[in-house]
Amino acid sequence: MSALDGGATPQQRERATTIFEKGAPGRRAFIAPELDVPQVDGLIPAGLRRAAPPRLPEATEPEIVRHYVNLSKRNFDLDSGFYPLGSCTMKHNPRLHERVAALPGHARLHPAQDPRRAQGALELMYELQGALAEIAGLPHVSLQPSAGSHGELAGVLLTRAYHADRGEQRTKVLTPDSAHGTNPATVTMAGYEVVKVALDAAGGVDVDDLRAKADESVACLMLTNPSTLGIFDPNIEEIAKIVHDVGATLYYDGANLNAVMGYSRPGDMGFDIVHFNLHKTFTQPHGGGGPGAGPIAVSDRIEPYLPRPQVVRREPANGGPPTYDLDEDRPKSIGKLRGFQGNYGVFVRTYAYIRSLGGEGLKDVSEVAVLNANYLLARLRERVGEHLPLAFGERCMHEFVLSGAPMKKELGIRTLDLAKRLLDHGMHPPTVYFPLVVDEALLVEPTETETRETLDLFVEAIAAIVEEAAADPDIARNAPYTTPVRRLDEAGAAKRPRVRETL
Amino acid sequence: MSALDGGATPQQRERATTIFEKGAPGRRAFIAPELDVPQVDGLIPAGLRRAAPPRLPEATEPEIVRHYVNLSKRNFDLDSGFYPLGSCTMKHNPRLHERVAALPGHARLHPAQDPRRAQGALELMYELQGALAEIAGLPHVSLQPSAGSHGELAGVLLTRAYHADRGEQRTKVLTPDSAHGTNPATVTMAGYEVVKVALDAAGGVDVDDLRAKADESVACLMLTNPSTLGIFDPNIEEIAKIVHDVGATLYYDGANLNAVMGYSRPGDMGFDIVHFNLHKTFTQPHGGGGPGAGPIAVSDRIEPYLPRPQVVRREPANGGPPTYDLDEDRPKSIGKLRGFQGNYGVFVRTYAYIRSLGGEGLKDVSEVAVLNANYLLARLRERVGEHLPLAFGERCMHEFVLSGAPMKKELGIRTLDLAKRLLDHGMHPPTVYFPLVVDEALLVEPTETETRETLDLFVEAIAAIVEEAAADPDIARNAPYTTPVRRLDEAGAAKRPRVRETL
Amino acid sequence: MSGYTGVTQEDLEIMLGAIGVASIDELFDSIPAGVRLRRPIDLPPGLPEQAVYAELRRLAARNVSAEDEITFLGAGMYDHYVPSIVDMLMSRSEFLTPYTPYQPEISQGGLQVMFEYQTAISELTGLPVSNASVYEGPSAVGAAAYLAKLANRRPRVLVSRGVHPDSRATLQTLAVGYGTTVEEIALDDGVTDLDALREAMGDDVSAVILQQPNFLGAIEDVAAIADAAHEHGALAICAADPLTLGVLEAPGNQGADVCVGEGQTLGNRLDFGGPSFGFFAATDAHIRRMPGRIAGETTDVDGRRGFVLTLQTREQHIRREKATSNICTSQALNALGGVVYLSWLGRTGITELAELMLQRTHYARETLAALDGVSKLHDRPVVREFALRLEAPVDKVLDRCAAAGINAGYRLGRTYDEHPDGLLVAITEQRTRADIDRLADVLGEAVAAERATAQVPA
Amino acid sequence: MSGYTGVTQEDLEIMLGAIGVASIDELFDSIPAGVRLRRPIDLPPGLPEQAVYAELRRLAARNVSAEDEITFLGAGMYDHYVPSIVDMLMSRSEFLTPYTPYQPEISQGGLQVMFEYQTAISELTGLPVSNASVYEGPSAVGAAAYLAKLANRRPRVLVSRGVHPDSRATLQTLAVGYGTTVEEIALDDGVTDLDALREAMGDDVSAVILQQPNFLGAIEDVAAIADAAHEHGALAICAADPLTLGVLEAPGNQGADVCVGEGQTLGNRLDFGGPSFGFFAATDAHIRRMPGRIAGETTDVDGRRGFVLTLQTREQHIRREKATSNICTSQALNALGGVVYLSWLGRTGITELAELMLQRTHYARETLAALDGVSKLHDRPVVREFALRLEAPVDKVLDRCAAAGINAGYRLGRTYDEHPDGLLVAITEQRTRADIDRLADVLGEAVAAERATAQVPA
Ligand SMILES: Cc1ncc(COP(=O)(O)O)c(C=O)c1O
Ligand SMILES: Cc1ncc(COP(=O)(O)O)c(C=O)c1O
Repeated sequence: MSALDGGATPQQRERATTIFEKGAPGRRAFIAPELDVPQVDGLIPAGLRRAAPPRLPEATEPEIVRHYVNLSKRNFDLDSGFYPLGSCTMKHNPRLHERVAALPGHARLHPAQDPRRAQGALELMYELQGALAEIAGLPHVSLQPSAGSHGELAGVLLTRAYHADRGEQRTKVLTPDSAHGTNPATVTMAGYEVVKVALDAAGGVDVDDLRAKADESVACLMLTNPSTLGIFDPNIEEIAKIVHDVGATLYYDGANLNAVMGYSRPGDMGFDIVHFNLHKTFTQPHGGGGPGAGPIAVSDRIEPYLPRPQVVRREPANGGPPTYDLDEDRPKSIGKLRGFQGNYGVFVRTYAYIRSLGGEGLKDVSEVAVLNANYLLARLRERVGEHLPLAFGERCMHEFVLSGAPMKKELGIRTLDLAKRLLDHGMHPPTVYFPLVVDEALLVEPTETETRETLDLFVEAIAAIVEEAAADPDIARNAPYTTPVRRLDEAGAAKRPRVRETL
Repeated sequence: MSALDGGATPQQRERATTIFEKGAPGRRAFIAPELDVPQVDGLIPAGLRRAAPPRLPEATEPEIVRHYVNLSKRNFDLDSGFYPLGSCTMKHNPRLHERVAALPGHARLHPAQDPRRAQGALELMYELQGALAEIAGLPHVSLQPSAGSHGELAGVLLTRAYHADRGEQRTKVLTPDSAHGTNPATVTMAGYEVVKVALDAAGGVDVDDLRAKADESVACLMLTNPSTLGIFDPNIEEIAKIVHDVGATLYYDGANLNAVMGYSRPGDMGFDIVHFNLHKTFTQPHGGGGPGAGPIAVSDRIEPYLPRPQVVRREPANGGPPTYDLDEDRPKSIGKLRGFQGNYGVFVRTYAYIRSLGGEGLKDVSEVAVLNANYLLARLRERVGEHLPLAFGERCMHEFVLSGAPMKKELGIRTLDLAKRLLDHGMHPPTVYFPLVVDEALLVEPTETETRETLDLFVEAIAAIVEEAAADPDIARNAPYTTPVRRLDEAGAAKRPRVRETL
Repeated sequence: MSGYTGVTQEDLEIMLGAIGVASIDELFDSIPAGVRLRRPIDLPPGLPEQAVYAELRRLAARNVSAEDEITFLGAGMYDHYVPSIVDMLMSRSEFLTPYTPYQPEISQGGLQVMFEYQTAISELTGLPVSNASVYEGPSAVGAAAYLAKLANRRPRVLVSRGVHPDSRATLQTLAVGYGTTVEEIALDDGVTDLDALREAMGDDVSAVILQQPNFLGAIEDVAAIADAAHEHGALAICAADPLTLGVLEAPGNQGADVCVGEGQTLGNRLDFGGPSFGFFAATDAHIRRMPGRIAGETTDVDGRRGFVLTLQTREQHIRREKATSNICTSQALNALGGVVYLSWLGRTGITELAELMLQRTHYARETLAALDGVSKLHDRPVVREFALRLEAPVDKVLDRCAAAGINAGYRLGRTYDEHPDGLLVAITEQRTRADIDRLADVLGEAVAAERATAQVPA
Repeated sequence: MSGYTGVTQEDLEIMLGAIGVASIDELFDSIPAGVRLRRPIDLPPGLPEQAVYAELRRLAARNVSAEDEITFLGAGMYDHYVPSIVDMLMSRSEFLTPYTPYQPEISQGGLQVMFEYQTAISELTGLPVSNASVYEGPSAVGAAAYLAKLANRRPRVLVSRGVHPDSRATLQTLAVGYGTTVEEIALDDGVTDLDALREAMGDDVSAVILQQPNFLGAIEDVAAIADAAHEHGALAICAADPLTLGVLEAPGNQGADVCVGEGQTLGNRLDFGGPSFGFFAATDAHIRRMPGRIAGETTDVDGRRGFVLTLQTREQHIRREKATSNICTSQALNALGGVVYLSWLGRTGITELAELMLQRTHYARETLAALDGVSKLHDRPVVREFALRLEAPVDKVLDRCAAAGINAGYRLGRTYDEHPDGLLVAITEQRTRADIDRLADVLGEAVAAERATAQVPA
C-alpha cells in the first residue's frame, strides 16, 4: 500500500470541481466602494432591469486564489518542460516583456486617448512597423490583426480590394495541401473558393500543378515558407513568377518565420503580403490559446488598401522632434478589422524582444532554431529512424515531420499513442496528425531556446517509448498514466455537449 | 504497468539536480551593458584582485527559469492547500499587498534618501506606528526589528537599558515552559539567565511558582497570551502585578495576537513591551522562512530607550501640512538593531492590510480565527477525541494543542507519523512536538481565512488516518508516499553535513 | 549566443558533427541564392535587459495614462480597477505560457478555466452556449453576422447606428468578404429607431444587430428589436457591455439569439486597446455554428471528470475550408482574467458594482447637464456612460480640461458627424463623486472660457 | 465577513452548534473583564481594494525614488537593476507563501534553493559554510561577533571605522547584551590603520571586524588585517559587498574566518532599506556555531537525493537558551532572489558587472575630482563607490543637484563628524557615462554656485 487510492497520483485523486461548486451563498471577495452620491430609484425602466442576478460564484478571495492556483497545477507549461509543438514556436517567454507591458504608461493607456497624449505608444508602434517591415522585406505594415488567422483574413481581403480596384473579379485562392487549416478557412470567410495545389516529391509546391491551376480567376496563392513540412521551397522564385504572371498576389503565412530571419525575407522571395505571428516568432506568451497578434507587411501595390488607422510619423516643418499620429484618412482602405489600434500590449512585448536581440540576435534565433531542429532530427533518425522516418528529404529548417506509419505498422502503436506516452515522460508531445499530407505525422519544432541536453532527453524518451512498444504496445496504447486525468472521451463530449456548469 | 517506475509519482522520478549541475561552460543569461568609459588597467592592486572567478552557474535564462519553476513545484504552499501550522498564523496573503509594495515609489526608494524626499514612506511608517500602538494598547512603537525574535531581543535589551538607567543590575528573565524557543534563546543573547516558570493544571502560568521566583534579580517575564497552548491566561492581571511589584518588566510575545484583536490589548493586560509578527497577524507572506518584521510597542517608561531613528511627525508652526522626519537624537536609546529604518516593504503590506480591514475587520479576524479553531477542535474531539485529546481545558482561542500520546500508546503511531501521513492527503500538518510541555503535541491553528468546508476536510483526513492506523499502523509509520521525496535521513545529514554543492 | 540561446562551442561541434555539416550556414543551403539576404538585418544592435527596460519606460512616460489623469474616457473600453488576484493568476507560468490545449490530459487547468468562463458568460448573457473567447468586441460583431449568414444564408444585415463605430466598420470590412450587405438603422433621440427598423426589415434580412447600452450610453429595448427581427425570421444579435448586465436584463432573456461583446471591462487592462477578449454566446440552435474553441465536459478512461476542446468539427484545423470560422489563436489568457474577475465580483458584487455605476452616472449626468452651455444629448436612461452637447468647440474644451488633469471624455464628432458638439462621458467605480465634482468644475470653466473666447469678435 | 473571511449565517449556526456556544463572544469568555477592550479599535474603517491601492499610490508619489531621479546614493544599498526573472520567481505562490520548511518532504523546492544559495555564497566568499540567510547586513556583523564570542569567549572586539556606521551601531547595541566591549580602529587615508590595529591587538581580542570595500569606498587589505587578528588568536570577520567580489579576492581566500554582508545588491530591491537579506559564511571550524537555518543534503528512505534543515541542534527551537542564536524567521525569499540573481549573472557575468562598475567608478571619480572645488577624500583604490571632499556646504550642494533631478550621493557628515565636507558617490551598472557626465555638470555648477554665495559678504 502506498498512495491513498491504488496507483492514482495525488492529483488524480482530486475530483475536478468548478468555482461554481465552491464557496457558499453570501460569501464574497469584492468589497464595493461606498455609494457617495444620492441614491435614486427607478433609473432603469422596469422591463429593462435585470430580474434575477447572474448566478456567479460566491467565494472569498482565498477560496478563489486556491481554486485557480490548483487549477494551474493541472496544466503543463513551457516554463516546466520541453514543448516541441510543431508550427507553434514554443520559445522561452522572457519575463522582461511582462514587466514592461505592465508599466502603467502602457497598461493603463486608454485606446481613445488623444494621439497627442499617446506619443509614446504611437512611437513604439511606428518603430515596430519599421522593424517588421525590415524583417519582412516589405515596406508597409499594419499592426491591427489580432492573430495569424486574422492577418490571413486581412491579407485575403486586401487581395480582394486590390483586384476590385483594378476592376477584376477573381474567384479562387490557391493553397497547397500542406497548408494550415486557417488558410482554407480564411479563404472561405473572405468569399473565395479554395483550390488545392499538389506537392511535389520533395514536399514543395508542384510547380506544374501550380502552372496548370494559375489563371486569371486566381486571386492569390497562400504559402508557408518554409512550409509546414519544415522545407524551404527551392522553387520559390519560379512560384512567385507564375503567380505574378497571372496577376495574382502571393501571400506569406508567417507562422514559420522563425526559420529564416537574417537569411531570407518574404519580400525578397516575391511575396506581396505577409503576416507575422507575434506569439510565435516574437515570443508573446501563448496564454493557453492567446492573446497573440498578427500584423501584416505588404508591398507598395497593396499599401493603399491597408486597414485604418495607420500609425504615421510627421516631421514638423520647423525641424523639431517628430510627432506621431493615427491616420484614418485612407480612402481605399479595406476598413477596420477590429476595435481601436490592435493588441498594443503584444506590440510592447514584441518591441522589447526586438530591441533585446537586435538584428544579429534575430539571425541567431533562426540559426539556432535550425541547428537545434537538424540536430534533433539527426539524433532521432539515428535512434528511431526506422520506425519514425523523416517524411521528406534529408534535412529541415526549424522543424521537421516524421511519419509514424512504419511504427504503427510494425509496432502497433499510433502517433497518438506515442504522444500520449510522452506525457508520462513529462514532455509536451510534438504536433500530431498535421500536416495532413503525411500519414501519422509528428511535427517537431524544438525552437532555439532549448539546450542540447533537453534535445537529447527527448531523443531518449522517444527511443524508450519505441523500445517499450516493441515489447508491449499496450503500454503506449493505454497511456498516459501519470497525468491529472487519463485519456478522455472526446467523442462522447461532442455527442452530448456539456459546455457549461449546471447550476 | 502504469507509471514509468513502479509506484513512484512523476515528481519522484526526477533526481534532484542543482542549478550548478545545469547549464554548460560559456552559457549565460546576463548581457552586460557596454563599457562606455575608457578602459583603464590595474585599478585594483595585484594582490587584492580576485584570482579565480566564483564558480557560479553558467546557464541561459530559459534554463534558469525552468529550473526554479520546477523547484517551486516541489514545495507545498498556502495558495495550494490548508496549512494549519500552529503558532505560525498561516492566513491568506492578499496579492494587493504585493502590488502596492512593488510600486516604484516604494520599491525603488533608497533608504538613505533625504527624509524631505521620502515623505510618503515616513508618513506611512508614522501612521503604521500609530495603528500598531492602538492595537497593542501601548503608546510608543519602533518598527525597526526584522522579525519576532529580533523584536524579542530589542525588548530584552530595552529592559536592560531601563534597569541600567535606574542603576539596577538584574540577572534573570523568567519564561514559562510553554514559551517559544526564541524566548530563552533571546534571553541568553541579551546576557541574562533563563529561569523557567511552571504551568498550572489549566496550562496557565503557575502563579505560586511565579511568586516564588519573582524577586529583585528578575529583569523581565516573557509571556505569550494566549499562550502557545491557545489558552488565554485568566490570571494575567495577577501575573502583571507580581512582576511589576518586583520592578521587572512584562514582555508580550505577540505571535498569538491574531486571537485577541478587538477583545483585549497587551497594554491593557499590563505588558510593558510587545512585539508584533507582521508575517503572522498582518499577513506578510512567509516566503519559506522570511522576510518578516517584528515591530515593538512599549509603555511610557520604556520609550526613552527605543532604538534610533524614530519616525516623528512635526506640525509646522505656520499650520501647514505636517512633515515627517527621522529622529536620531535619542540619547538614551539602545542604539540600532539593524541598518536603516527596518523592513519597509513589510510595513507597506501591513499598512495596506490594516487599511483594508479597518478596526472592525481586525476584530472580525480574531473572531473568525477563534471560531474556526473552536469548531475544528469540537469536530476533532467528536471524531478522534479519544486518541487525540485536547491537552488542556475545554475550549481554545485561535489554536489548540492535542496530545498524540494516547494514539501512540493505543494505535502505535506517533504524532510524527500522523503528520507525515497527512502529507499524502495534500495538507500541511499542524506544528508537531511544540509546545514542549505536551507529550506528542500537535498544535493546530486554522486561521480565519479558511472556510468550514476546509476544516471539515481536515477532520475527515485526521479521522481517516486514525482509522487506518487502527487497522495497520505501518501505513502511517512509513508515510508519506506521494510527496516528491519520502522520509529523509535527517540524522545522517547532521552527522556528515553536506551544506553546499561540490563543484 | 544570447541570454536566451545557449549553444556553446562544444555544443556546436557535437551538433554539427551529428548532423554531418561543417557549419550552420550549410543548413540554409536550400535557400536559393536569388532570395537570400546578403546583408545584416538593419535594426539597432541588441541591448541588455536594463536598457530595454529603460527604453520602454521612456516610451511609457510619453503617454498620459489613466494613472496620470482623472479620466472619463470610455467609448468601448473603461478604466475599471483590475484586482490584484487577476494579475497574479494571469502571470502564473502554468496559465501564461502553454499553447492552446491540444493535449487535454496535461491541460485540464486551462480547459476547466474555459468551461468556467463559458458558464459565467452564459449566466451573464442569459444564453446557454458560450465559446471560450474571440479576439475582441468589434470583430465579435462581424463574427456574429457570419454565424447568421451560415444559419440562414440571407444577404442583408441591419445594424443600429447605436452600435460602436468600430464594430460597424469591422462588420462592414468582414461582410465584404462573406458577401453580406450592411445597412444602418438610424437612432431616434438616442436609441435605435424602431419604426425605421421595421421599415427596413424583410425576409432577406439575416440579422439585426444592436448594442446594449448603445454607443451614446442609452439603454436599448432589446426585446422590441429582437421581436422585430424574429418577425421576419432574422436573428437578433446583441453586443453588450458585460458589466452593465449586473443591472440590465440579460439579452438572452429578451430574445437575443446571439450576444457578443468586448470583455475588457471584466478584469482586463486598457492596454491602449488590447489584448482583451471578445465573448460570444448563443442559443442552443447555433452551437454547431459557433466560431472558436469550446470546452466541454467529459470523463477519462477511469471515469474521472475532465474537460476537452469539443465540437472541433466546426473548426479550421479539422474542417478547413468548411469551418465555421478561421479563428485559431484567440484570447484564452484574457478570458481567464475575465472569469477570475467575475468570480471576484461574485453574484452580489456584480449587481452592487453596476448599481454604483448607475447611481454615479445619474449624478454625473445631472450635475454636468446643469452647467451653463452643457445639455443632455438625449434623455434616455443610461447606466455607465452618457452623451452631452456642448455649446463650445469640444476639442478645445477637452484641451482645457486636459491641462487641468482631467480627461473629460470622448469627442463624439470623431465618429458621429451629426454630433460635432457631442461629448461622451464614462463612469466607473474608480471615478468618485469628488472626481465627478471636479470634472464639473473644470468642464464648466472650460466651456465658459471657450464661449467667452468665441464672443470676442475675430 | 470581509473578502478574506467567509463565515456565512449558515456556517455560523452550524459552527456554534458544534462548539456548543450561543455566540462568538462566548468564546472569548476566558478573557478577564479587567483586561477587555470595551470600545471598537480606533482605526479608520476598512476600504475596498481599489481605495487601498489609491492610498498606497498617493504615498508612493510622495517619495522620490530611483525611478524619479538619477541617483548616486549608495552607502550600503545600491540601485542595481533587478532582473525580471527574480520578480517572477519570488512572486510564485510556491516560494512566496510557505513557512520555514519544517516538513522537508513537501518543501524540497525551498530547501534546495537554500542549498544552492549556500553554495553560491560559499563560492563568492571563499568560505566553505554558509547559512541560509540572516536578517540583513549590519545585524549580521553583530551576529558574527557573537559567533566569535561563542568561539573564544574573549571580551573585546575591534572594529574598523571603515565598517558601515549602521553595522558599528548595531554591533554596539547587541554587544551590550552579550557582554563584549567594542573598540574602534581609526582609518588612515581611507583604509583601516594597520598600525593602530596592531597596537590595539591583544590576546583578549575576540575578533577584528573590517568591511570590504569599506564605507568610504576604499579596498581594504583583508589579508594584512586577518594576519594581525590571527597573530593573537582572534577571528577575522569581514563584511563585504558581494557584487564587488566579482573583482576583489574572496575574503575567505585572504584569511577571513567569517564573511558576512548585506545581500541587497544581489537582486533585491531598495525598498527603503528592507526586506533584503544578510549572508553569513564561515570556515568549517565554526559550522556548529553558525546562527540560523542551514540546509543540508541527504537521502530519503528510497535513496533519493533530498534536502533538510540540518544541524538544528544549534537552533532556538531545539536548544532554547543554549542556542547559538535566537534567529527564527529570517529572509528565505530574499535569499532566493539572491541565488536567482547570481545564477542570472553567472560565472562570467559577475566579473563583467564588477569590472564595469570598477571602470565607471574610476571614470566618475576622476571626472568629479577634476571639478573646481571638488577633490578626492582619499587616494585608495575603489571599486563602486568613492568619497569626495567639497569646498561648499554639502547639504546645499545636494539640494541644488536634487532640483536638477540628480541625487549626487550621501553626505558623509551624517555619520562621520570628521568629514563634514565629504560626499560619497556610488556607481552601479544603471549609471551610464552620460549620467556621470550629467552629474559632473550639475555638481560642478552646484559647487560653484554655493561658493559664489559664500563669497558674498553677509
Ligand atoms: C502555419 C500556420 N499558419 C497559421 C496559423 C494561425 O495562426 P493563429 O493561431 O495566430 O491564428 C498557425 C497557428 O497555429 C500556423 O501554424
Ligand atoms: C510563539 C512565538 N514566539 C516567537 C516566534 C519567533 O518569531 P520570528 O520567527 O518572527 O522570529 C514565533 C515564531 O514561530 C512564535 O511562534
